[in-house]
Amino acid sequence: MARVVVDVMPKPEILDPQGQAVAGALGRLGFTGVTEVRQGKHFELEVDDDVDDETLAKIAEGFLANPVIEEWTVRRIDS
Amino acid sequence: MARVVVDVMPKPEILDPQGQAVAGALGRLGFTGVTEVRQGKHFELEVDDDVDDETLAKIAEGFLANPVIEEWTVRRIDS
Amino acid sequence: MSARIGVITFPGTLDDVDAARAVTRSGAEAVSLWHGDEDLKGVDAVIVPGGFSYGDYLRCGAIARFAPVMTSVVEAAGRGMPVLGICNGFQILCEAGLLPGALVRNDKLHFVCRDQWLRVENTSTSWTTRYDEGAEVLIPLKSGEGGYMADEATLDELEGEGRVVFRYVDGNPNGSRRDIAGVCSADGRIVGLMPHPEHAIDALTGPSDDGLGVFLSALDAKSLVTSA
Amino acid sequence: METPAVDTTALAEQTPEQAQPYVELGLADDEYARIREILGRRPTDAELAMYSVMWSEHCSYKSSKKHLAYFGETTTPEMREKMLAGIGENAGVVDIGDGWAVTFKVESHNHPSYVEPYQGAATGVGGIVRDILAMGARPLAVADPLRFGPADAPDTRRVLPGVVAGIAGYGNCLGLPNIGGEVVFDSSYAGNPLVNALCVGAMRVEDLHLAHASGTGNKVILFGARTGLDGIGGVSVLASDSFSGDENSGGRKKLPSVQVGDPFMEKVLIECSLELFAKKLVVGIQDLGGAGLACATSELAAAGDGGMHIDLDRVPLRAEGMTPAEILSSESQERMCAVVRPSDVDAFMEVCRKWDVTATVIGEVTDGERLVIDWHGQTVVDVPPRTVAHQGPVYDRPYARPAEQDALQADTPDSLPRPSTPDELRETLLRLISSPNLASKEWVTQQYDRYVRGNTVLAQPADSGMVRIDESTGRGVAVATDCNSRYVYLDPYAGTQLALAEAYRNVATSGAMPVAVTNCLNFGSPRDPGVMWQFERAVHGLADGCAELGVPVTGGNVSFYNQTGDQAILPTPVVGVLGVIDDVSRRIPTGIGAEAGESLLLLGETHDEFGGSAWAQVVHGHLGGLPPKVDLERERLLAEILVAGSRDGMISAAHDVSDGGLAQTIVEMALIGQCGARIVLDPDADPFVQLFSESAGRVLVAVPRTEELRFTEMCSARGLPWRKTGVVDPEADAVHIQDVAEFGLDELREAWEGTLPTLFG
Ligand SMILES: Nc1ncnc2c1ncn2[C@@H]1O[C@H](COP(=O)(O)OP(=O)(O)O)[C@@H](O)[C@H]1O
Ligand SMILES: [Mg+2]
Repeated sequence: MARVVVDVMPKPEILDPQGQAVAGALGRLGFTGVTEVRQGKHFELEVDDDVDDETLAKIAEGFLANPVIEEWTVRRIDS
Repeated sequence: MARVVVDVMPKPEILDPQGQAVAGALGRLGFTGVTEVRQGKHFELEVDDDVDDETLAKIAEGFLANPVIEEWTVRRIDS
Repeated sequence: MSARIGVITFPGTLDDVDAARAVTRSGAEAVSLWHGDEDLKGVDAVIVPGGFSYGDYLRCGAIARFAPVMTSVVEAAGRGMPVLGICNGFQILCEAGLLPGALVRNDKLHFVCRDQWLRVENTSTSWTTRYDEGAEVLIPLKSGEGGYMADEATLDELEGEGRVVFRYVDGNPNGSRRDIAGVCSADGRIVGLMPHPEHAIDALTGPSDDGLGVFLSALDAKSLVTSA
Repeated sequence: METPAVDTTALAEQTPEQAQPYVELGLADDEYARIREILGRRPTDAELAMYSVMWSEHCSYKSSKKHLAYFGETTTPEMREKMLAGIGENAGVVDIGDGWAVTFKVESHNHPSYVEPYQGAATGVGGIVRDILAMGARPLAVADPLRFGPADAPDTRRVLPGVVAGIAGYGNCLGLPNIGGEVVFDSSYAGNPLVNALCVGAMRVEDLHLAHASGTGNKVILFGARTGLDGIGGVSVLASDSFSGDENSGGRKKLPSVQVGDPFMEKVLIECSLELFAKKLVVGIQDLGGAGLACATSELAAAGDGGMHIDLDRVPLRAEGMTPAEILSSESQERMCAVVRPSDVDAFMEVCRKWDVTATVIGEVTDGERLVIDWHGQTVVDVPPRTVAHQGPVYDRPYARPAEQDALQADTPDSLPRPSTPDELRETLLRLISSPNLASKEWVTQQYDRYVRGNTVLAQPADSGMVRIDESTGRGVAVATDCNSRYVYLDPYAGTQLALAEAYRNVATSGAMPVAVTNCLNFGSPRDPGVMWQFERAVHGLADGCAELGVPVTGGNVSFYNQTGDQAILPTPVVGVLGVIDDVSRRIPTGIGAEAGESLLLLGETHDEFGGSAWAQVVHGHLGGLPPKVDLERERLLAEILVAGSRDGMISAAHDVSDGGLAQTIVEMALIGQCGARIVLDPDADPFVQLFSESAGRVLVAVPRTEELRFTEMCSARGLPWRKTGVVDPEADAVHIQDVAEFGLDELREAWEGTLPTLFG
């Protein structure tokens, strides 16, 4: 069993209204010093040990992320 | 300038319909071996160097996460 | 024989009854198609209706695009069958790669339900021939992730080829690039739009009957092919 | 961590003296004693969990039952004629003719929505929709009466957007049009918002399903979501060791009593259930809401003619190590429980597979009289089901008119300074229409899908929401909910009748004939005799009012303990009225300007009545005196005239006069219709009173010129006072009030529509 983390973020050139809303709200709440916020998704997968990196890449690119608007990273976490 | 990553996840005992839907779909797509998926949020913040850990903890707990149903982690990434 | 138009139901589809009603009202026969069947029952055109297929979990349309029925839709579309995606259906067609771009969260972050003015920019697609060039129509918009996004090159290409089919007028409700409300495939046979023409077929239950033209147009489109 | 030893009935017999945490579970000493008496032994943990949750105020109505009985006493056989199911069922059902039956009900989800606004409100919608589904009906539409603290309070900015997003997120995804509701701000709701949700559904009369578990040998099937540790809250003390010893020995820590909804699962569950009904595969059905399986099994068994045996090991779980008590009291959402003939089980499972819904046979109906629940081969529950479901304690709580009530009523608004010059009147009007309670609620309602399913004929902004039920005939229903809690506070009896009158009038104003009433009675603590008095008066006011109008109360809901510290909310008995219209195409809209020439006629009489008014609140922060007079005979006549006017095509628009008075009514009719008007007030009466008084029993109607004589003759002949109050003026982009002021539509729009977006973004 392994734990795999996939983070999916809006591409830099894509507008991120959620991140902007968070940044704006932080300013209004008096938290200064946060200059930018971007918001994406975080997936934690429990996978059998025989699931290889190529399969994980396919899952991330072909399903968890939409390459038109998003970029992603895949990390294995030992457990 | 530092980059800070905050990951927010539904608490283990809280229903995660999104994660369940993703897990179900992976099975139908023929990806075997993924036994569980949980889905949360991933925030990337650009913060000034003088923003201390305590402030970051407050931002995460009080704003990015909803402590009633979510748990979170805060990581600084050097850059 | 009247045209037979398929209306797909996924788990979580909501506006299938409405789309079928609009098809019937336009004089065609509505044929219901189930997400789990590859069989398109010999229809002349297909509508992928609105709703929250699979709860819109992960991304709108991301899970539905893998349904067995979509394999057949993609294949039939390749042979020229007219396909219309409304709202969630538009999102599914984008996810499936039948239309360019993607739909993202509304810029104000709220779900928006309102009567929206649109301009019909292209009246030669399979779904818009009954409209006058430049016609302005009033049609409900109801979506939380209706912001149309594509990179600049794609947007320029769509504009250049006249593939922006509907454009928001009187205010952009969701942050869509270039006020785009709907686009089509290069051959004009596949159209996707966020607003709901099927909710504007009767002034009793909608703001106008301006949406009927979409369904009437399909009668003229007479399929190049009929699904097997 | 070792699995905690399970408390069985056998163990309970042997260890009668074992201390039990019944106080932590909310049971009083005498209630616990009664449980022991019923069982002839101490209860097991699982039984204790079941009794405590089923005997809670929320499930047992222990403080209200005595008073609610008055609804039954005042319902005449004539009123009962059209009722197919009434108080005591999941939701009341009314025969609306042509073979159609309609069911509707409101429920509260107040406390959860304060703790976690999004999920609290979302699961509130989910719960009421399952109630309607459990009657065998297809849910058709929802509405959401809401109350919040002051609009500009920081906490309101947390709660309101979350609640609205939750209702939108869940309701939109379910595909149910939202056709109405309320948004009211008052400081008394600051720490205790009210989130009430209404659902209306329809079915063919012969398809009515009641929650009965009859037929020995029939199977009990649980279907829908898996059962997890959701909403267990208090019951987790049974698994924690804080009660029986060592903190570190592995018991469960107290869980957040928050449930997360899965609207997609609910949508699928609805379609799956409707297919099961259509195929006649269901003998009895019950939704799982508050108290989960404890409630569903005991209620199903209690309503049937036998007993029930459940094998708890078969319940599909989402969390590990759940105890029987936890499984029974889990409030995991999106679950239903059906009783099915053995020969139909395969077909039942087939339908569930089609919809990808998990379904499991968890037990069967037995010929005994007991509800027996086993776990790992041992019996953990063995009870007479009626004692759990229906024989909870009944309290006769003391009630007394508060001493301050006299002073409150004596503090009339008569001496408050009133505007008199045209400038002052002009300023007052703009100030009122932009105040949060009177301002446009579009910021909220545009987050709700009102179009889905294509049968919505009227939705916000409208006096009532209306949906078509039968496309071939055009038959439809209208629903309105109302409550001015300021009036109720000043006089709970009259105030509740005013709520009834307003909802009734709102339904009639859209052209439908009112036929049935539901309610959601939101009050403070029943331990406070003053609150109990408000409650008792409200119930009597509503019941007497319904008897006078001839419309039955078919169901409702009570929510007590709505208070912040010692401060109770304003008493808020939300009244929902259902109306029937035989052809929705003759609905009456709110906006003017649809016809070429229209006269504006004010029906009813205006008196100098400002107790509890919006003007007193907004301008003077005043609450005192008496509410407007209520005249139900007049309301009934008004409704008959409106319905007749709609039937004969004599009315092109109508809007009732309530909060904010005539001025508010005119402004809304003009803005919604995007059309100007010229208003002529009575020169012999005070313009302030005419514009802002909140006298009940009034509606402003727009009548085509060609119908004016016929319509006014009908009113005069039937004794309904009317006064020509102006004309619609499509040429003018303004509302002109003669001798007072002129208001541009743009100016009015900015004042009316700007407030909520400014406050909530
Ligand atoms: N205020 C009320 N007026 C009339 N009937 C009520 C009222 N409150 C509750 N009831 C009735 O009592 C019964 C039990 O209510 P409730 O516990 O809310 O139902 P459920 O078990 O479906 O949640 C229902 O039939 C309901 O209609
Ligand atoms: Mg119920």
